[in-house]
Amino acid sequence: MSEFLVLLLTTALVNNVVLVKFLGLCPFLGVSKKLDAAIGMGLATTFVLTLASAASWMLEQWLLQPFGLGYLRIVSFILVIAAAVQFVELAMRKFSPELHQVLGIYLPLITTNCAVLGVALLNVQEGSDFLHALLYGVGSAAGFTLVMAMFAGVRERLELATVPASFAGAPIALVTAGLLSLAFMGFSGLRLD
Amino acid sequence: MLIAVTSLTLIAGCLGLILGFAARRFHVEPPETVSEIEAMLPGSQCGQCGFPGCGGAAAALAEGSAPVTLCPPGGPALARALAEKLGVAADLGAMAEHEPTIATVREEICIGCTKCFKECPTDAIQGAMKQIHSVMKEACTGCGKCADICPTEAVSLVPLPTTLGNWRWRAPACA
Amino acid sequence: MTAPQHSPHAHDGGSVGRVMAQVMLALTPVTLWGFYLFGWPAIWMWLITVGSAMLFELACLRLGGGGRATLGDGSAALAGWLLALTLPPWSPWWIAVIGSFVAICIAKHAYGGLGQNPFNPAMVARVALLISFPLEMTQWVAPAPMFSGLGPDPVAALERLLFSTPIPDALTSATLLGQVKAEASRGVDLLASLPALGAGVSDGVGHHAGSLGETGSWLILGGGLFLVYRGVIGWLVPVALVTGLAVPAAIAHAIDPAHHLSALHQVFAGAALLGAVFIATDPVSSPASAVGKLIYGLAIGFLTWVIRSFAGFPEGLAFAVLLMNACVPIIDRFTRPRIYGHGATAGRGA
Amino acid sequence: MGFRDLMDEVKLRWGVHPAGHKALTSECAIECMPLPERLTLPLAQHIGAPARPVVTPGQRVLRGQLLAEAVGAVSSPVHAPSSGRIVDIGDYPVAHPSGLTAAAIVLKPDGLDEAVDFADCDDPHGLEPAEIARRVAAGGVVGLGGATFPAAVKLGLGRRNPVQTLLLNGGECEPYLTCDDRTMRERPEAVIDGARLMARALGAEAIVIGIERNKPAAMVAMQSAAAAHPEISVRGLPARYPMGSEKQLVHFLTAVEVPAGGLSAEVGVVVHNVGTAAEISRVLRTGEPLTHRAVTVSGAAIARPTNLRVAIGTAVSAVIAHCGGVRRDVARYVMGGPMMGMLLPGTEVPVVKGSSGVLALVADEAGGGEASPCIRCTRCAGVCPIGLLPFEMAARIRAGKSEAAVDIGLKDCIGCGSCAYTCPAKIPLSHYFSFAKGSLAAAERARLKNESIGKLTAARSARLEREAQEKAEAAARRKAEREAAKRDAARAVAAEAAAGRPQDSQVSA
Repeated sequence: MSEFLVLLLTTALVNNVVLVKFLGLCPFLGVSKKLDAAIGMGLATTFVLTLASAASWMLEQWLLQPFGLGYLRIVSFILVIAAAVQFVELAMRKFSPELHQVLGIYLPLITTNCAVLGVALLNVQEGSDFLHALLYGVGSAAGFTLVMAMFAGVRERLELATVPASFAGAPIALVTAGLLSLAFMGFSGLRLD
Repeated sequence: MLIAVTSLTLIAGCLGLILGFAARRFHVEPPETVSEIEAMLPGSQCGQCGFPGCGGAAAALAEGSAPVTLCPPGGPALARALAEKLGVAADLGAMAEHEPTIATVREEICIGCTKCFKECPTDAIQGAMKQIHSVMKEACTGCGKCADICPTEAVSLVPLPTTLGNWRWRAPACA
Repeated sequence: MTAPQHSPHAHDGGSVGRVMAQVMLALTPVTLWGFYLFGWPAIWMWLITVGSAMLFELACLRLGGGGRATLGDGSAALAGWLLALTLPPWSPWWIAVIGSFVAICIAKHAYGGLGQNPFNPAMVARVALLISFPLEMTQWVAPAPMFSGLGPDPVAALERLLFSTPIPDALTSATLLGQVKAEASRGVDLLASLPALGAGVSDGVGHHAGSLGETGSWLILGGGLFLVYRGVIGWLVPVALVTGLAVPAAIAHAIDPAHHLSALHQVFAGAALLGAVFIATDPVSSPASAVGKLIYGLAIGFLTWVIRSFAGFPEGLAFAVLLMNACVPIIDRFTRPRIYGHGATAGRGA
Repeated sequence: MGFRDLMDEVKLRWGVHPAGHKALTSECAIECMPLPERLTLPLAQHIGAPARPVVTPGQRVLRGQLLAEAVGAVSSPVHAPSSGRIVDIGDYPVAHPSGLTAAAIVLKPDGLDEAVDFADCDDPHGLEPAEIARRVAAGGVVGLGGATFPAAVKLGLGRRNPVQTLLLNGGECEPYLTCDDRTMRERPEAVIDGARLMARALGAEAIVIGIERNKPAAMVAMQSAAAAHPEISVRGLPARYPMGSEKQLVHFLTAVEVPAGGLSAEVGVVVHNVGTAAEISRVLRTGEPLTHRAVTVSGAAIARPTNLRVAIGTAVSAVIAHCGGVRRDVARYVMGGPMMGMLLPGTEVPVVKGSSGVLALVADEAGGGEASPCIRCTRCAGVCPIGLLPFEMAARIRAGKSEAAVDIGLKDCIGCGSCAYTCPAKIPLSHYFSFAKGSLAAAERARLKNESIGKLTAARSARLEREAQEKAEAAARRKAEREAAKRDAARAVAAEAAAGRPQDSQVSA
């Protein structure tokens, strides 16, 4: 039990997909202007990531490896991810039209979110078993959602600040992302065993 | 090769089935955006936005080819409401400058031709043939159609006079 | 015609400058104590940090159109002062200057200046320095009190500062937290290593190595009491921070004394108290509501303990502060005070 | 300070303790100020529709005569403070920071002070509740604490909501002002009598009089006057601003919160000012309408600060001149208290029914100064009696997001000014809120106008359609007539032809 908790925490904090591995920066910068949207994006990504980790693990173990189809890995993973994203989009339009509107183009772009594919591929690389793969996905997604929320909160506050013209907009967002990354370096070398 | 083709087809087919089912299960009617937007606009068909009437403006707004700040009579309030409705950011910079104006008739020049009276989209001008016309403040949108058509330039747009009723605090000096 | 003035036509007479001045007053004893302990190099380092911070502030204000003169209110000097207190006392001049640059130009003025920075400038600078110059930032010296003849004289000290001459081995030392981490990584547990480190930490007087302002624990507490008494800071954040640090430390120590320092050591060692009293209470980068402050303080304390105990760095306060700074907008959002007449108690007895 | 006071101080987590400056005038008995040369009586001295003049320029009027009548449900009449001649009815400067003018009746007193016949009443307690409210309305009584809400309208609230308690507000938490304090000390019986009359009109069983503890003499006076009436209790209030705000008073004295956007009557409480109570007693017993009021004239610049009973319409300059003029440079003239009062654009504006004070402040007292950036010290949040986050609201408003400020409670702001008073950065927080409320109100007006214009447009197009239709119908009718006529003609021709054909045939035959 504690092992799983440790895995979750280390993937979420120590090896944070965004701030340590620098994956998934597109939505990180794109959908972080509003806290609500960022949390929505985080949850959508969480869903896709979890689903994709599980599906890609099954695909890998039951199809690609037995038949020696390793060269189809990226194609088939993207296919699975794309389908999961499409499913989320359909569901979201039904159950939360506001969020659907707010996320806009970034929702289908989860398909090309390298964090999702990256986690799926890393799982294969690590040779994790199903539970670990799933937890890895959940942990990464939790880390993604966490920093999305933190970053969006700070950016919401920046909306009210009189940032100098030369820093306004994307520059100050990148500076903030850098400082956030600096803060997350505090977790480096974290060993919970 | 065959295995690869078959497996990918199989995967795609399964996912397609799932998505097809989901599309049906989660089906939603697309909202009637244009008519909803048209209902938000003043409806005076004044044409200040450059579109032929509010219907045209609504269609342009819905497809995103017109800015939400296009309606001067609606003012910043409408621009914000539209921005919220359409999910876009409203740049109210240009809008804030727009002071509300109303039409006034200079009685010494007015010849009572009733042209403005007929042109006014909101029936804000009262009068009759060969009589001096006057403007009802509450109904005038400041669209300027009357000023354009007046043969003697007796109608002009002036800023709404400040009274105790509509006076308000200006923004404090920024700190 | 000038715009009419709005009510109220009265003011309690307070000013931002006065707030800053009181914080500086509270910092004075512990700073003087640091000067005494670490001698002339520390004094020069402090002067350079504060001076360069003010120069950078001036430059930024000029660049920004020279508009509002926040130089006079002392906020830049205070940021520099706090930064100096968290640096190794014999740091070379360029550490001080780079630190001031990061604190003032990047952490503060890039965000629009006073009051708009989401992160505490001094902590941003410290973390940036620690990650960029790990060697210089862990170059601790043993106390070499003034007038004891151990430290260099003013001129030699200035020379050392400007030309970064290496510190004689006889004077180098390690902080308690650094030592513990180093020993632990060699597989020596605390029961064996701690007695060798001396007990100079937990008595709170501070005859031990550390950054300029972190050793005089009782003086920090005194300054904090003064600020609380004057209403400059609230008691909630410091108390919550110490609680958040001490409680898990005590539990862990009770379970496994070989690998976990006691709560007393955790609180009195390192920058915990300095952070609790002067850093975490920075109003700009901390939450607004009481509940928010409680969460903020507890979380900083807890994260400090986690990083100290499990992560690669011996001291985690600066990281913990930055992490929680980033959470402040979220905390603020979900801990807004209840508005009169709204919610369940409206219309009924409150 | 007793134990209970200490508990109150600890319990209340809001408010400020501004320097009171009450000693300047608290021992100055209310003296009658002689009539000035001219009286300027604005038609809108109350919240609601302005009164409509019923006199004409040149007409001679007597003291107490109706000059302008109430219009609509929420309005209040204006009466002549003395006999004299109406000089003019027109726009004159009024006490408002904008410096704008408003409609007013100008009366030149003739010094005879002849009065109309007042219908006095020996036993107003025998009157029906509705009759009490009617007479209060006819007497032109409005809330004298400064809110100027027509008193009678508030007395009618009992008909819609059951009101158990009448709260009498003797808080007078604004610095400088002592006219309520003096009224309670000099006319405690009138206050109690007025309170009992109001309670009768409201159907309230209990009367609670709240007095801040910095007015011990008023407390003693009111307690002894209330001793004979078991339904009245006199309660001490902690001296803290804004204790005299309705919402705070209700919560402190009854432990009930007034729902947001609602009236205190919804929770069975109605609040009136002590000065209003004294005035209502006088109006009902003598029949004389409200034409004078007690005003505190104070501030470090005033040569002889005191309390005056002033005829409504007297110019502020005359009031100050009566108090020996100013002896130092005046930074601001303020009407009302310093915390919520209005900056006066000049001194040639009249004292009105809501003027509780006339202050001439020197620069040291007035505060102000250059604002510096907010450091989020949250003092403003700590003193806000409503529990708002003023710094956050101001930041949103400054960034042009007034709607976002509404989301965090802008509409609940009572404008007490505690936040701006205590802000170390001297940010004009109250100003920000008034600005935002003003722009939101303007936006709302624009929206309403838009809606009504939409209706007008619809009406116009309906009219045009109808006209077009009528025209078309008329045209069709005409066409039909024409055609009918043509047909008739054709038929006639045809008939003629038919008739003639035989002839022709005959001819041809």
